[in-house]
Amino acid sequence: ACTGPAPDDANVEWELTTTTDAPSGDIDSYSWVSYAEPFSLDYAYAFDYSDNQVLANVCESLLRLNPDYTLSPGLAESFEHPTPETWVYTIRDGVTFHDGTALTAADVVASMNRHLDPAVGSSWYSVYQNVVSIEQTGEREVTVTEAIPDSQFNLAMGGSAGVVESAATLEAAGADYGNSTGGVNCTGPFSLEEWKSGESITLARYADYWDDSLRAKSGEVEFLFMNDATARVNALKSGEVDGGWMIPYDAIGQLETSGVGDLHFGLSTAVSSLIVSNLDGPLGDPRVRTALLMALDRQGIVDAAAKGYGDVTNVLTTESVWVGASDTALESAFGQLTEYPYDLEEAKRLVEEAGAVGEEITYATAPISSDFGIIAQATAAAAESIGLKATIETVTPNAYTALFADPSAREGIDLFYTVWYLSSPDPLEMYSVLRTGEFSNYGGWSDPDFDRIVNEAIAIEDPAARSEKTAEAQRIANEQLPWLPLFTSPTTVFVGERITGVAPSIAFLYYPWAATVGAR
Amino acid sequence: MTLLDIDRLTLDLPHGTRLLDGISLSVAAGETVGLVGESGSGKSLTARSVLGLLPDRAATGGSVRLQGLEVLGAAQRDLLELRRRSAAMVFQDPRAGINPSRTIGDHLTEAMRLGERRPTAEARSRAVELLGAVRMPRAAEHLGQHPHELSGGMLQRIMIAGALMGSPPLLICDEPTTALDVTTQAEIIAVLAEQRATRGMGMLFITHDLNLAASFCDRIVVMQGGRILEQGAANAVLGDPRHPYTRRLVAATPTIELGEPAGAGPAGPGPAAESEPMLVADSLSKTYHPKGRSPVRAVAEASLTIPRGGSLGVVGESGSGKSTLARMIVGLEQPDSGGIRVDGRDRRALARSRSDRLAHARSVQMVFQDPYLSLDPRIPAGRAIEDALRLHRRLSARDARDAVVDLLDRVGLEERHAQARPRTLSGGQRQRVAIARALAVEPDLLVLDEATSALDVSVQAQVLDLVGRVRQERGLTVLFISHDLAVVRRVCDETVVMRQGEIVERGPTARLLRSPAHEYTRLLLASVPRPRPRTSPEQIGAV
Amino acid sequence: MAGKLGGLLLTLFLASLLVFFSRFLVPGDPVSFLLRGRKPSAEAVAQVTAQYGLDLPPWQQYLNWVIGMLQGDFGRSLQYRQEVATVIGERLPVTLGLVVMAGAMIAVVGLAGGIVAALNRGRVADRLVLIGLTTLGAIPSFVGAIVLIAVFAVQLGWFPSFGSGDGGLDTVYHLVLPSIALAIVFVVLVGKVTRSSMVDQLDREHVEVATSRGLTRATVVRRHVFRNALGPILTVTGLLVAGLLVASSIVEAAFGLAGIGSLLVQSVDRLDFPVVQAIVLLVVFAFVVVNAIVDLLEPWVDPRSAAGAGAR
Amino acid sequence: MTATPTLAVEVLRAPRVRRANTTFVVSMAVVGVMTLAAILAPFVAPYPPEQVDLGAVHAAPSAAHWLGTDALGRDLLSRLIYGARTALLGPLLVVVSSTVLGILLGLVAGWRGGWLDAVLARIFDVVFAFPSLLIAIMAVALFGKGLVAPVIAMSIAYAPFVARLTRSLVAAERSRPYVAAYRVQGFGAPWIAFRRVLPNVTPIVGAQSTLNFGYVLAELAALSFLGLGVQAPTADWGAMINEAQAGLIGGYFLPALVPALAVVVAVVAVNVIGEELSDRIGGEIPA
Ligand SMILES: Nc1ncnc2c1ncn2[C@@H]1O[C@H](COP(=O)(O)OP(=O)(O)OP(=O)(O)O)[C@@H](O)[C@H]1O
Ligand SMILES: Nc1ncnc2c1ncn2[C@@H]1O[C@H](COP(=O)(O)OP(=O)(O)OP(=O)(O)O)[C@@H](O)[C@H]1O
Ligand SMILES: [Mg+2]
Ligand SMILES: [Mg+2]
Ligand code: NI
Repeated sequence: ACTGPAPDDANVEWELTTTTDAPSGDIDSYSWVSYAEPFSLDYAYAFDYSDNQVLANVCESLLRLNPDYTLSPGLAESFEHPTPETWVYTIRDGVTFHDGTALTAADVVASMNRHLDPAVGSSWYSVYQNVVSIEQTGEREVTVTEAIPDSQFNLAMGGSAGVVESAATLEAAGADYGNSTGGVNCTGPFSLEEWKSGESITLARYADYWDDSLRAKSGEVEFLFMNDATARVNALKSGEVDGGWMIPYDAIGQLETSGVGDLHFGLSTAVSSLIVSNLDGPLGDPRVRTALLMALDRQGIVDAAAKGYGDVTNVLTTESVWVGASDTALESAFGQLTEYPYDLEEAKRLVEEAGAVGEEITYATAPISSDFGIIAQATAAAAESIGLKATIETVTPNAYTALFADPSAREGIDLFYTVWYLSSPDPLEMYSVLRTGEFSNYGGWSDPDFDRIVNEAIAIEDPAARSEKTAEAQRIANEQLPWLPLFTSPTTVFVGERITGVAPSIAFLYYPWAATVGAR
Repeated sequence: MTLLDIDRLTLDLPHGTRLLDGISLSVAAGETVGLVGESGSGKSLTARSVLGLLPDRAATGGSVRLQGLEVLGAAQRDLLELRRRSAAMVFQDPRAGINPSRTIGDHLTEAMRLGERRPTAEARSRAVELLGAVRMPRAAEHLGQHPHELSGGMLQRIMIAGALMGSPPLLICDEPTTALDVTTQAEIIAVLAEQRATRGMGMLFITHDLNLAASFCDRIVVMQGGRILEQGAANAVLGDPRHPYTRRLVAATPTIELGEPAGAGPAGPGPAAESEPMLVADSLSKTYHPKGRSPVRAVAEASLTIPRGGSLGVVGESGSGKSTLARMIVGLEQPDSGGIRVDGRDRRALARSRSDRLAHARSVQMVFQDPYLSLDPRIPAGRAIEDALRLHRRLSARDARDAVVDLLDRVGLEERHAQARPRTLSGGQRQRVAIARALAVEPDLLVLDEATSALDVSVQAQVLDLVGRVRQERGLTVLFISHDLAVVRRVCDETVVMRQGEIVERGPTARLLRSPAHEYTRLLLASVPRPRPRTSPEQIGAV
Repeated sequence: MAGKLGGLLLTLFLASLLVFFSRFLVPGDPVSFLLRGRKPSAEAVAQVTAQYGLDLPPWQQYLNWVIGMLQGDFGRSLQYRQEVATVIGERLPVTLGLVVMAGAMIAVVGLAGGIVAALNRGRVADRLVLIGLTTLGAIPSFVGAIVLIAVFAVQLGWFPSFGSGDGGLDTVYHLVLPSIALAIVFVVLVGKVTRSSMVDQLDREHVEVATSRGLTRATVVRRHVFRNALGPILTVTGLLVAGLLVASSIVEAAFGLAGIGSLLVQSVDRLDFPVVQAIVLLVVFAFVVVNAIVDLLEPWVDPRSAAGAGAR
Repeated sequence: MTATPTLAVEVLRAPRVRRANTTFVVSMAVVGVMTLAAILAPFVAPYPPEQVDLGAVHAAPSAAHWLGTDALGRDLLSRLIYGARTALLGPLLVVVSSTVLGILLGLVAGWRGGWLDAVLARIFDVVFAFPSLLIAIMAVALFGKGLVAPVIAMSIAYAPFVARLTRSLVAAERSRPYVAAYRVQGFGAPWIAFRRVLPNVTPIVGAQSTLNFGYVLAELAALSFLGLGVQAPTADWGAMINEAQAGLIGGYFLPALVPALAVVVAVVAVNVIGEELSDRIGGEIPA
């Protein structure tokens, strides 16, 4: 019979780990599987799991984002904040690019200035939106001047926005920089060895790497790209590849018991939520938003879409990004929230009260992964169950991407799903997005109090003090539901029998995680 | 010793149809046995069984002995040996019988090279030798050619040469000349006769042409429906047929023997010289420009006149332009130059309007060669006639039906045939329907383009009688096209002879046959097989 | 021959028009993909549009495109920010390998099946082969791929489940399962054409003549039946090639192969027009070339066609 | 006697002496049942096809769910039954419209001949160079996903096949004496073409088109599988396989296997029928 294992309606168990066993020694090479090939390794376009998980090992930023989401010095051995508008970075000495040339302040200036160049069209432009100038102000000193105080700029220097590339290489490669022909020339523990288009990227240990603590424990890492989830899991199960991030939920149970390696759960900053993109429709009424969230059997969704590997949440951030927050802030941010329990009766009542019965909402989705489909259909079913009419509009993954970029693409769309992760260790990254008029405030939600609180917070230098303000913002969002939070789920990583040493954390997007992996 | 001895041969299909029923015949060395009978009577099946070429999963009974060896049930190996050494067959259609993708040389030599594993050079020299023997000029050059580059007559010589490669004591010829025209047929028969004489082969010769059988064979076997009706010496069987069927066959076979009165001769009102002729064709020419080949001059400066009620025969070998002439007259083809007048009206202008078209149709109608293809397969006979009727006359449904029945009756069919689809009708019946359909339009002139060539002799006789009768009743003017002089003789007052698009001779039919003026007419006449008492084989058919 | 060549070039030209101008019907803006869902500044949009020549009038874009292609410049991929020629060039070998291997399997299995069926016309073997081929032909490649992986890669572990290997024999080894998945659907076409073409020839009189001359059955089948039946088989093969190239998209996706098929589907989805246009044109070109070859072989298979006589 | 080539239509109406053909009968039954199921879906399906039950996700076959449920707890049997609608309707539309379009074009090309024939032949060649799946993918890019764009695209993609067959049949038919006979009788060309020649070629063309049904069914399913065809949550066999793929990793085979088998069985059945029909009709494609 072809019935498969019994449905996991019992809550599955998992445990977050921060690190895996230390490697017993070096290993010649190992392979790693990813769901997609990077389009480019140009840091200016590295904005996705597929490119960042490779790039993080090759190119380094001014600051380093650690697996616990703290920031520590990177290519800048220190930074100063002499005035609210300026950031001064002291560039580390003795660092060389993979071609052997030395890192200079000029390289830093050239790399950062690319984000401001319209011809480049950097994906990280928003980090630089307040930047007025980036200048070399000393032999090893670079000064960034901003138009207004911005605590977030420096926090972003641990990500791709802070990557430093050799100015000479940028010049030489021109338009081909970062693609499989032009390649990259950075300072990370690995250098780009080979790029077999569509199939694999091989990284090789960079022998002259400056930081001995992160010297690569393997001679080579081969990244293999497999779009097909089944193919990926099959490759892991058969031992054809040694590991991979972001295991499909459907396969977690199998891989845990497969005996060919270990599955680890780690820190995540991502929250799965529904973006309300049209406040002129029925969802403009907070009661209807509340009703919809209450009509969603979120635990059921976690079980169906994430196979139980997740927790229902009522806010849009995870505790992991509240680095440096005060205890009071944490208590206020997570302790006294409005819960939205599954309650159809109450939900129906709210919809009736709002007079929204029979109104229509349109939900956009795309065939990206199975959870997209499941959540789409569960949401539509929930909306129907409280008297709304729901239509699902399926678009291409590309058109789906356009929902996030192009207001005209969102016309007629009320709701869509996102897994929103934060790249810097500060919840403000999330809430600054929801201010009135912000590009990513897709529904045009507006709350003057919220705007004021967030703006105040951004200007605050001290993380603890800032976190208290941010907690206030989080509470407003929790009540107003500009987006409907669904659940958080952990970062997953699978390591095969041959290797160990990876730190399970979503920081794999920016931290040279592959360097710590060695023989088991 | 008899070469071939077939004894009570039966052949049944898997689901029980009996195709051959108790066939017994024998061929002695040096003897030629003719196998005659209507289409479908089992001639080919009998011949093929000699070589063990039986229909898939057919059951056989009786025996077939070739040089004393039993063919039925023989082991594959013995069968191959028999085919290589004891007997060979010449097939009806040489164009279908020679692989179009391979060269002539390949066709001739492959049995020797692959079957008997003889060296290529030896096989080639034998092939060249035999091509010479069947009177192919420049034999060696032909070896590299492909079948499509050669004429039907040449291909049949090649087929014969191929059959002779293994010097078989028995040669089976299955209608070897049916696909060819008269003059070529005569040449092929001559070749066969010569080979028979020089090699002393026994021969089983299949034909449906009694004249040919009579002229070529020592003995004749008459078949019908899978059975043998009678057999005996050629002269005896044809001169004094015993079986009624044979008698009918003999009677129906047209001959060009002189002295005999013309069958259905000119009957209607005699040619009226004073009134304008029904058809005047004035120096018609037509040249085709086929893609990728040189232009073909199908008809060149041909002029014809048929008086009202007259009948004109057009004869000539295949490709001489007869059909093209007919098609121009009925308007299926536009002449390059020249004029056509039917009943005093110019017929050359292209019919543009509906009334033009109908007027055209009423002046000339045509009956086509192939009864199987000239009727729309989906349309019942009555409906076909009715369509034609109602196109030209406003008729109520009832009147139309009556008219159809009347027409059917006139061509000797019954009312029940009105419902029949062409498939369920025999060839002769179909041709009657076609004639009835043509008559429905009440044309001034009827063109019959080889209207009987596709039919069996007995059926052909019926149709010819019908044409004669209609002429008589209606005073119809007829243009009769045929390659068969004997047939023309039965129908036509006057005849023209065509060759390569030109009219080479014209005159009253009787005179033409008696004293042909043009050498081509003489050749045509000489090519017609005539039964005559045999003296020695060499004489027969030699032109 | 010159006329035929002209016709094929005309086909290519018409196809290029179709391919190029169809994209102007597409709703959506390729630039929005280039800027990958991020907040673009107005200048950035303008700059990028100009970089890719998207601001020119359509006919001018077409001219640039055609002239570029004639010089071997296929434009730049929007998604990979790379020369299209490079992007395709890197993926073409895999697809070609796949198509060649699948083609070989189709030829072997299809021909064998067709021949066996034709020679046993009406018997059990014929029915079995026909039903077998029909069933195979009904298995969509995506289903075939899933099953093959599940059975031969995962369960039995005989073949790798992904990737194209390190070249040479290893690549052949890697491409075995994908080629089978790709071949499955097409085998039936070749099989059936072979069968009907052979059956048609078996009934021809020249076959009987050859038999009557004492040639063995095998010789007759080889030299007279099969050889003459090749025409339609070649024609179908010619039509197959383009189909194989496109169908490879499904198989490549399932086996994680980087070929131009999966690239095509992905590029369509991402509005990466330069790549889509180049691949479509490549497919058309392959079709044209293969059919030109089939045309060239025609006189060899059927000498009558050389003379321009109507073949029958 | 010269062998006379028999007309296709004659064979069609020839008495059938063949033995009862079990595969054919079974295929007819299968297609019949599927068609009935599609038409009567609301009455025979035990559940609404889109009814989500997160409490019964991936349920094994049971009395309540004969074939079990999928990743959203939807009843597989019901989805299979409803899925027959798009699965059969799409190919039907394609076959009908491509046949109509192809016959018209083929008739014009075959009847008129000359430059028109040459131009049409060139256009067909261009379309031939685009595999139908490619045209469908392009159409989806142009007009969006769903059933409409692929159906239109495939109708266009398949029409040349029909047209070419029709063209050669009509061209062969046009040179037959019976057509000349109609001309001589004074019938107009359009009447002969539409009233007489067309009915004579349609049976063969129709039988051949039936064979396209299977291909189109499989191709539309492939398109849905690629996520470009019928969209969720509509039950469609291809889309069902697509959705069920994720479950395969977890060992849930039924949700993918059931629609996959349905596709295979439907295609085989339709092909058997098509072949049998064209066999009976003697639909030999002229070279
Ligand atoms: N392979 C076969 N399978 C079934 N029936 C056959 C086969 N070959 C011949 N027949 C049938 O056997 C009968 C005799 O056929 P045959 O070919 O011997 O006739 P024939 O006298 O040679 O006629 P024709 O003058 O037309 O050549 C016909 O009714 C024919 O349909
Ligand atoms: N449509 C055509 N295109 C090219 N050539 C043609 C065409 N029709 C006839 N011909 C050629 O014109 C010549 C005369 O043909 P036609 O059919 O008139 O001869 P025929 O005397 O009727 O021969 P048969 O006795 O074989 O019927 C032949 O060489 C033939 O090949
Ligand atoms: Mg015969
Ligand atoms: Mg003629
Ligand atoms: Ni089972």
